[in-house]
Amino acid sequence: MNQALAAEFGLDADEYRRVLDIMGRTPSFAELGIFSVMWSEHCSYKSSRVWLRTLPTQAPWVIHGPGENAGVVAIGEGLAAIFKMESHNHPSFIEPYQGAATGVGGILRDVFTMGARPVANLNALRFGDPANPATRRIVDGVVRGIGGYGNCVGVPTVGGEINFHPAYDGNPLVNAMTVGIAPAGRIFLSAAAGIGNPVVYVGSRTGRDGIHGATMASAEFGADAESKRPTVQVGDPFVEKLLIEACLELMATDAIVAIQDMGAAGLTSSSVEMAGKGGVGIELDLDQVPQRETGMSAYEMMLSESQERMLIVLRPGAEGIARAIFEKWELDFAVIGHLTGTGRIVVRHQGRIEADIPLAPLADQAPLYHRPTAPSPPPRPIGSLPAARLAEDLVRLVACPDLASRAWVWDQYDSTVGGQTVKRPGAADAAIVRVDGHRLALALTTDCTPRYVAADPEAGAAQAVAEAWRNITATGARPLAITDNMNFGNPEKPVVMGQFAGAVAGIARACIALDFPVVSGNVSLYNETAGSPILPTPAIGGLGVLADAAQAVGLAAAPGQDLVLLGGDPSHLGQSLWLREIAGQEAGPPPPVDLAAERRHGDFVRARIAAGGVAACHDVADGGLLVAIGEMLLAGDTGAVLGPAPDAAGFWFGEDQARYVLAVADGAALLAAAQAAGIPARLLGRTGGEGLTLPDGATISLATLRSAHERFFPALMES
Amino acid sequence: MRAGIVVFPGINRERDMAIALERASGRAPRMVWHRETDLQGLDLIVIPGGFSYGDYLRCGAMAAQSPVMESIRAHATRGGHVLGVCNGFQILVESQLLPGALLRNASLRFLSMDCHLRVERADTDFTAHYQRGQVIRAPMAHGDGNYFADDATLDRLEGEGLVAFRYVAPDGSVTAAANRNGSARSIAGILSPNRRILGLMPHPEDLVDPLLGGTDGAPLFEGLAASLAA
Amino acid sequence: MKAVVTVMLKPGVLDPQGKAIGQALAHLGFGDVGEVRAGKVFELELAQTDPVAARNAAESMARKLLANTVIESFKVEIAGAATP
Amino acid sequence: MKAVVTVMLKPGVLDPQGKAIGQALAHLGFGDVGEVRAGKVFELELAQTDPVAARNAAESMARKLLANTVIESFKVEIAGAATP
Ligand SMILES: Nc1ncnc2c1ncn2[C@@H]1O[C@H](COP(=O)(O)OP(=O)(O)O)[C@@H](O)[C@H]1O
Ligand SMILES: [Mg+2]
Repeated sequence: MNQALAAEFGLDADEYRRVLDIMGRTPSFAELGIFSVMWSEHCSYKSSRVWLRTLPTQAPWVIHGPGENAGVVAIGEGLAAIFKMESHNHPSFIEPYQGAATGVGGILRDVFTMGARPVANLNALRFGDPANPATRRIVDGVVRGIGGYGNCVGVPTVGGEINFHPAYDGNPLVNAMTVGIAPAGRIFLSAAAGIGNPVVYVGSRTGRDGIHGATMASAEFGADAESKRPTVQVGDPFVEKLLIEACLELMATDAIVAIQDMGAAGLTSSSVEMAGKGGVGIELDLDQVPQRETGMSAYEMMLSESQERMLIVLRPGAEGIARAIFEKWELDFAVIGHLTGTGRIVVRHQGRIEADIPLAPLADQAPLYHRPTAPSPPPRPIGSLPAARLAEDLVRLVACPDLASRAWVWDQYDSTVGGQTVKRPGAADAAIVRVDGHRLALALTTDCTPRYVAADPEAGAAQAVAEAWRNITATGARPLAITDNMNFGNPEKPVVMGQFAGAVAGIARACIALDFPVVSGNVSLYNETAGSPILPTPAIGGLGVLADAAQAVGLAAAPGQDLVLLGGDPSHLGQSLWLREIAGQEAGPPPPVDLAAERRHGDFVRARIAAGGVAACHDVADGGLLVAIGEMLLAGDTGAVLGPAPDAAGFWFGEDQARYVLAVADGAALLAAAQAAGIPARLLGRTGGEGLTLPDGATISLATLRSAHERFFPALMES
Repeated sequence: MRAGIVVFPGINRERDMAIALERASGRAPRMVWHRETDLQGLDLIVIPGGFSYGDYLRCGAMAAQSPVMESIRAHATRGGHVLGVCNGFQILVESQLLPGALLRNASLRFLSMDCHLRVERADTDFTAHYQRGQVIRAPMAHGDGNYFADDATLDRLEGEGLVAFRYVAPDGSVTAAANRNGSARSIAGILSPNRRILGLMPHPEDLVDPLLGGTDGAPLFEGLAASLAA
Repeated sequence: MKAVVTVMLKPGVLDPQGKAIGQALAHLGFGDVGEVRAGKVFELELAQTDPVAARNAAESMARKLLANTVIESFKVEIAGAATP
Repeated sequence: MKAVVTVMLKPGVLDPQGKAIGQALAHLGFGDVGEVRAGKVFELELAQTDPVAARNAAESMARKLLANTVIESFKVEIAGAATP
């Protein structure tokens, strides 16, 4: 046991010295393994913690903010929504199907471990250049994996987002989000309590899966990525489904004191965190752990990342009730230890004490880095631009990878199971899922525009929050809270750390202004291949609530409606897709985010929807105003005639924020109301007919627009 | 109508089905755990959708061997009504209560979208509240819905009028494009010779509420409730 | 003893997976590959020590569960025993 | 020539399918069945007439497409040729 070995475990010299101080002796192999995973970036947040602390996490409706397995907010009628987003980037690069599948499985467990029945899954995906042959294989595996797991467990996948960019070539991002519902008064936490209480293991057996997955997720890929492959975990969604039902059945009794899933770093992190949070000690007898393989060492069992397992502290005497439930569901069940008053974790295996570590210093003396930051270089200035050709540019834009129809993807996800999906993928700016047996509904979305964040981390991250808030608002729902999934490169590089710090500041600013706190999240660093980082990608998962699902508004316009632009004429082309796809430039500053205007415009839209006069609503985002109109028409299968308007590219394709397009029966009335509220508004035109007639008189048939829009994914994937 | 919904491990559309049945009949169905064998008093047994046993091996194969299937077989022999939807249909063909097999979708991909179905006959307890030839919409969500049977079986099904639903275009025409999973003769649902057992792939139970996009599935349950009214 | 049960679709049953794999192989430059059939294989650890008993057990498992004889045929091999 | 490629999960990789099948067999009264592993088999019609060339082709197909070598291993048999 020495420094060299510690280094192989991912502990640097300083960290290893700290281990020696805490232990007062040379640690055993298993002990070193425990330190290494608990102090890995993935588990300890050593590079990000100082920044995450600055996020706003409070609101009257927040029941549990960050620090639990998932965030919990009150949604009314005595209910709580529990949600979180988590990354599975590195595993998805190594084995796209299993990486994505186990990502979904992991986030589901974070949510049902708190007592919630999972009711919706979403995801946020980033892939490399579509022209790169590897991209197709990764897209295929990730989409199949998400569907394969989510469809089988019976949780509808209702939304998500996908971008393509060469910066993700060697490092795709797979962020999965789960939302669950529980009675607000019956939330289960992970802090262990009650000295002597039994510690119980349930779920699948332990194998040698994913050993050192947590440390792998904390290191960038070099050319040796291949050799890291044996750690691949395989998901078993069937067992997960049984685990959900069995845990919820047990949660209906009073048997549970504390419960936590075994996620990254498996038995180690779950036992250390549960005991640590409860201020107690824990003693584990590994001989009792259900095992799939023979001859596993204590080290292997403590670090295994076998999926579909949970750790539960039971009330004394509750073993019988619990065992009966898990046996009914044909899941493994074993009492593997008990709580102690020693404040230490003691691990026994085959008559030997393999680990004996004081828990307080393991947590308190975990490394915490204030890594140096450097500002991002300013974006390239915008060069000379071609004139906009509205019809041609629109057809090209709706066909581009970042705007093309995602139907090929969501057609592989069961979005209706559960019988509560009011707005399926593609039907509204946020998915709408009704709460079983109530009128109440949730509005759910994931958002981030990484090219904005790369150009200006603070503004770009604020934009991501604003867009999530706007997407929820556009359905008529009230935004409540977010979960954030911070995907960045190597934090030891000052520019990357600067991106991270800037993004946190931007999120914080937007959350405060919009009353939209962060209640959970996840950090994924070292997303680099061969030294080149991904675009900074702080993915935001937003949750809102609608008192009556029947009030939800989608984005599909119907014939005979007035189209009204709210929020002011767009003009900002910096970092727009038009600039990239039509002018061939990734340049300029991202659109400024005026959060006061955002809030004013959004509150107005929400009030109009509540008043009942809005038939459809869509925010102006990627691609700008004309793309937003095109999407509303395609979704509603109607054409439109647009009236006189400026012909500048900035007006039709600028990506200014805080703007919405509404389809209403009476445009004049809406204009008057907007004027009264001091909100800029403009009548754009009227829906109807077979095509989109532009102010210059050109008409694009709906069929042309649709075939352009729907071509990309099938062409990429089915060739 | 006293309905029971059979729950195998991995079934996941049992609540959707319960909602649809209760909406139509005003009576909450009984949930039947797969180890139960006493189905006394039930008029209708429903095997809902999902992934029984993870759909490992073959969809429905392991559930078809479950103890409750013997009781379901006895119920069917007594002339009782059985409805199998999606995984339920797969279980019915695996247990040979209905002929044929459900193979992997021709595209080899999971298909989750609305499809259009043509009601091939309206003189059954399942379809009594539809018109013959009516085109209805229903969500589908399956990876293995590609109906297969040998030609003799298919000819018999057609000849005896046991095809209940077919995948069609919105105008009611049978087209290859509308038959997304590649089913033989565009078959989406079939009946037993006594027309008391129906198996179908799409999910009428997920379209019984205007809020969720339509009510095209409701007449199936309302028809059953009317036919089986106690 | 170890038994290996191989399950293939019967001739005449559509094999979309085999077909798709054939096409994918052609795309990958294996232009000369003809028909491809995809099937399943199960390795079973059996308690039986007698090859005949083991074969009987495996065949009965195949008939009851591992194969759907409406569409599939199966073949049983017992490790170490000659194929009959 | 005909090649048969058998693809199995590598030892130690979780086999959810095999596990569920094993449990189902036990419920069916085949109580004495031990571990079950599930795999895939592909029958390929090859243009090659030389067994060595055929084997090389099949192995290359297995590596490129038929097996996911991250979690699976494969075995190639050429009809009529002795297993090496
Ligand atoms: N970017 C973030 N913003 C807010 N909270 C975060 C963020 N990253 C992690 N957290 C919180 O830190 C805690 C630990 O997260 P994580 O390590 O992902 O949990 P798990 O043990 O389930 O993998 C959670 O409560 C999570 O919500
Ligand atoms: Mg957790």
